Amino acid sequence: MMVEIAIFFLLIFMIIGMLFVLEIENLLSAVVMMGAIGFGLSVIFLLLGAPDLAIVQIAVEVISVVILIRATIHRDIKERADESLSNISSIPLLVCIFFFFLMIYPALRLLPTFGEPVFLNFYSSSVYYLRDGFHLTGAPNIVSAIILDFRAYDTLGEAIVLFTSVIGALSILRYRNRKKEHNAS
Amino acid sequence: MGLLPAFVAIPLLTALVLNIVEQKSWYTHILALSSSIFLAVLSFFTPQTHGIYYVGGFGPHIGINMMIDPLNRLILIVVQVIVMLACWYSVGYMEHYTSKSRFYAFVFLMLAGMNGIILTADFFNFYVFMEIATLASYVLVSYGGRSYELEASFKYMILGSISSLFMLLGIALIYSQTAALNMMVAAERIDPAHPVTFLIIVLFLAGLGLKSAIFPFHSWLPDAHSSAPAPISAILSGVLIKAVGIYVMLRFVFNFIGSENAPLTMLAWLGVIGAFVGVVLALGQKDLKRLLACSSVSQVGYIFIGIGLGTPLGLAGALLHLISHSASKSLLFFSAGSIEYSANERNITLLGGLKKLMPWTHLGNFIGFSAIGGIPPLSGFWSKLLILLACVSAGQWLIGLLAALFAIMTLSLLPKIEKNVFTGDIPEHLKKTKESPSSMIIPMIVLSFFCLGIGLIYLVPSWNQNILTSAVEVLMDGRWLGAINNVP
Amino acid sequence: MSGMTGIVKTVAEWIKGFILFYGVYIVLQGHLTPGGGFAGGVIIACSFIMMELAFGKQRAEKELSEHGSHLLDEFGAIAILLLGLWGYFLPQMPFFSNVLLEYWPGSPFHIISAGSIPLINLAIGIKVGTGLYTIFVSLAEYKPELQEKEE
Amino acid sequence: MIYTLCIILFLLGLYGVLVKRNIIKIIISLAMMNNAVNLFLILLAYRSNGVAPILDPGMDPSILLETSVDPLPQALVLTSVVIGLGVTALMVALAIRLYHAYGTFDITKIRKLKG
Repeated sequence: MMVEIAIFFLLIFMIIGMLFVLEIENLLSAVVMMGAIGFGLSVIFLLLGAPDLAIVQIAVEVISVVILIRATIHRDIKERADESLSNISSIPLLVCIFFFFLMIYPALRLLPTFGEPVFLNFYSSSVYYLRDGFHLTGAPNIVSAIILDFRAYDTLGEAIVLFTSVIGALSILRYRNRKKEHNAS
Repeated sequence: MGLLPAFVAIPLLTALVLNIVEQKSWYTHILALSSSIFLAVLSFFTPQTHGIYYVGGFGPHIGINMMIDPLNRLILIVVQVIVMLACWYSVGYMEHYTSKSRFYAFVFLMLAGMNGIILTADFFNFYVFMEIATLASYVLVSYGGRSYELEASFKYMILGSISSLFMLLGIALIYSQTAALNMMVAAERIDPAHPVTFLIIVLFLAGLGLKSAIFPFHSWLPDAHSSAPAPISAILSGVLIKAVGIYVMLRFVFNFIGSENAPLTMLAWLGVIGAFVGVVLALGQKDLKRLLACSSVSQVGYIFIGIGLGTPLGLAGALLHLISHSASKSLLFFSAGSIEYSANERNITLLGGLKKLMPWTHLGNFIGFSAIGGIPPLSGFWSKLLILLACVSAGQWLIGLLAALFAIMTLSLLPKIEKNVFTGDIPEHLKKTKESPSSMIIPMIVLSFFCLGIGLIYLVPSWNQNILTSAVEVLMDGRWLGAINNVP
Repeated sequence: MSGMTGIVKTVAEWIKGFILFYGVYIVLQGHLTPGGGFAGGVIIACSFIMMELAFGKQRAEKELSEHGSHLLDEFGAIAILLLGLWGYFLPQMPFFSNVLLEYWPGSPFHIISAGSIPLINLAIGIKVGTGLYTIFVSLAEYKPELQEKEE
Repeated sequence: MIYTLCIILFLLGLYGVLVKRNIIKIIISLAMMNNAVNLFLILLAYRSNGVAPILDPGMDPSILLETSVDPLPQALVLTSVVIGLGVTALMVALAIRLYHAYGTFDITKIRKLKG
């Protein structure tokens, strides 16, 4: 119950932080606030019994904040987020999103109760991993056993996504895109 | 069955190797071409029956599986063949760009992503490979580095990321209901009448609709597909929106939640509106590649009409139109790229008289537009005819009438292009235009033969049985209830 | 950017080794304790990024050049793929099976255990660490004045 | 209740992506959407008074089934976090090029393509 209350307040903090990010003028503050939200998320992960994720989340959040500040904002700190005029067009969207929320709200109430995970009701893969994972792989960290053995194919895909984004960034930022003679012709 | 991982591993290995070879070496082309030809040949040797491959040796309840059946075998072959031709075409076309080996690396990453999507039987695995395919496509759209290309890529990326996140939320909801990620296991456990399932359907249809550019979500497609280099436009329009959007939509609607639980009529009507909006947008365009991209919206609309009917005939028409559109739209983008390559101009009002200067390109363009417009012996005629017949036999005569009307409107693109681009006086700045190199012409000729011959898939009874009917049967079998017990 | 003030440089000089060592520790212990290739890799990347931020590009190039980190990134990706394909080329073994577990299981709760899991972890650690560093360097050191103008 | 707050976070992110004009804010909003989905998965995995799915030396493996939270969503989220980082990095790269091509981060002023 304590965990639930703590998560409730952390989530409220994150939502307020998100509103802050959306409405503040100064971009630097918005990015720093994003880092704070990520930190709150990391604490939630820790409370929910996911220490692996808490480490990854906090490290990833540090990297995203550093990338955003160093690579974009320091180039042009004078530009403020000029958001004054978009209010009129944003109202219909806001209404749409609100109606979407109303539409899905009944479904959200029918989700499994918080604290009673659904995997216990079925013969699911999680039961198998928890019961036999250690014997089959020899790895005491079951999450590691899943991502590196049972679902290692996903991990390959994930590494390739990161690889794509590395060479993607390199090739987007290359200085010559087309050959000279073509431009002249 | 043992072949299936090769369709992911070989493109990935090729991409990784291509990224470290020297930039200007000739073996970049050789490596890319040989690898893509090998994959194309290999795809014909995949088994024709249902089959499942256990990745890591773990069964459906535990690990990730790959699966093959007549439906995804068909899509797999189409993807390999179009990508092979696009690689071939790139040998000549990409001369104007820098960093060719990395270009091929992205093409192969995209191919690996598409193959992973087509072959997987696992929801989360689908998400991961979808991200590979779409991330590579974002980069390729901005490959030329001009400001409008960057802009198109960024807008495509925003919408693509939103749709991916919708689907990830949908996958999370599926997990919350079934505690399973394997599509067959989840299909067995999910309750179609549950309100959460309704939310899943909404999220998936919105996400897949964005990826496949169905009517209300089509706005990104003309920008993105016209900004990419021509072989990439051919891959994006020809196969990517089909592998990521339409194929997954077919699986989700028919095999996962069941066609009786999906808003099929809505899909059909969205298809009708999409067919109309696409062709109207196309008629108003002056940019050749943008015109083709808009016409893709229209043709995707036809595929959705076929899907939305939900009858075997309609699905056969949708699949045939999928193949036919892959061939004809790739051909058209190749010929548009050839014009851009030689004349360095895409605006059709500034072009003219290219018939004499570029006869092969003219031929390819003519066949492509005839095929897409539905002139009888060509591929588009048979697929549209099938869709119209399906409309009539399903009693949806209004949809059929509108589809026929829009088909005639599509046909009017042919004289427009003929008049503006290929006949008339040659403008002064185009006098020195020459025909494109043969590496760009030959893929166009091959695709022209495909456009001529695809109607045979329907006309030859044994091919029809092996290719179309068996694929439609997979869909008409309905939800995957008990499929897991029949796994060999 | 040439770097930051002397205080930052001194502190960065002191703690860079610790951060790097911590990252490597997390990678190697990934199958025993919380952490693993991703977390450790991101921390390794953080240590290099800190050097780059504190000292500027020249000094960071000495630790790990951009080209070198790109090659290591490549190497990590190929290593994961080859570890997956290892089983594929053996008879009776599927794609991505834990081949090493058959031949060399090791003893539980030690670093050498769980077959090929530590190897994949190491490959991912290298891949993620160097990959993120490559992205960061290319983003931070992008010079728009070198960009060729379109026609 | 907690699920609802999580979905509200997702929808706020969606609102930010669709309405905000500054590219940096769009990127942050997309990252927040991803965070919300990740959190949703982990919330699904939680069991009251559950522990992390990690064995200590000397523990009986069978005890995990009684006490541990669901490990599978954690594995999925681990993958999804890194994918989100990759997407963010690629978007930042594009944003830098766009900024130097158009001289602004305002998406409404980045408009060479018609329609």
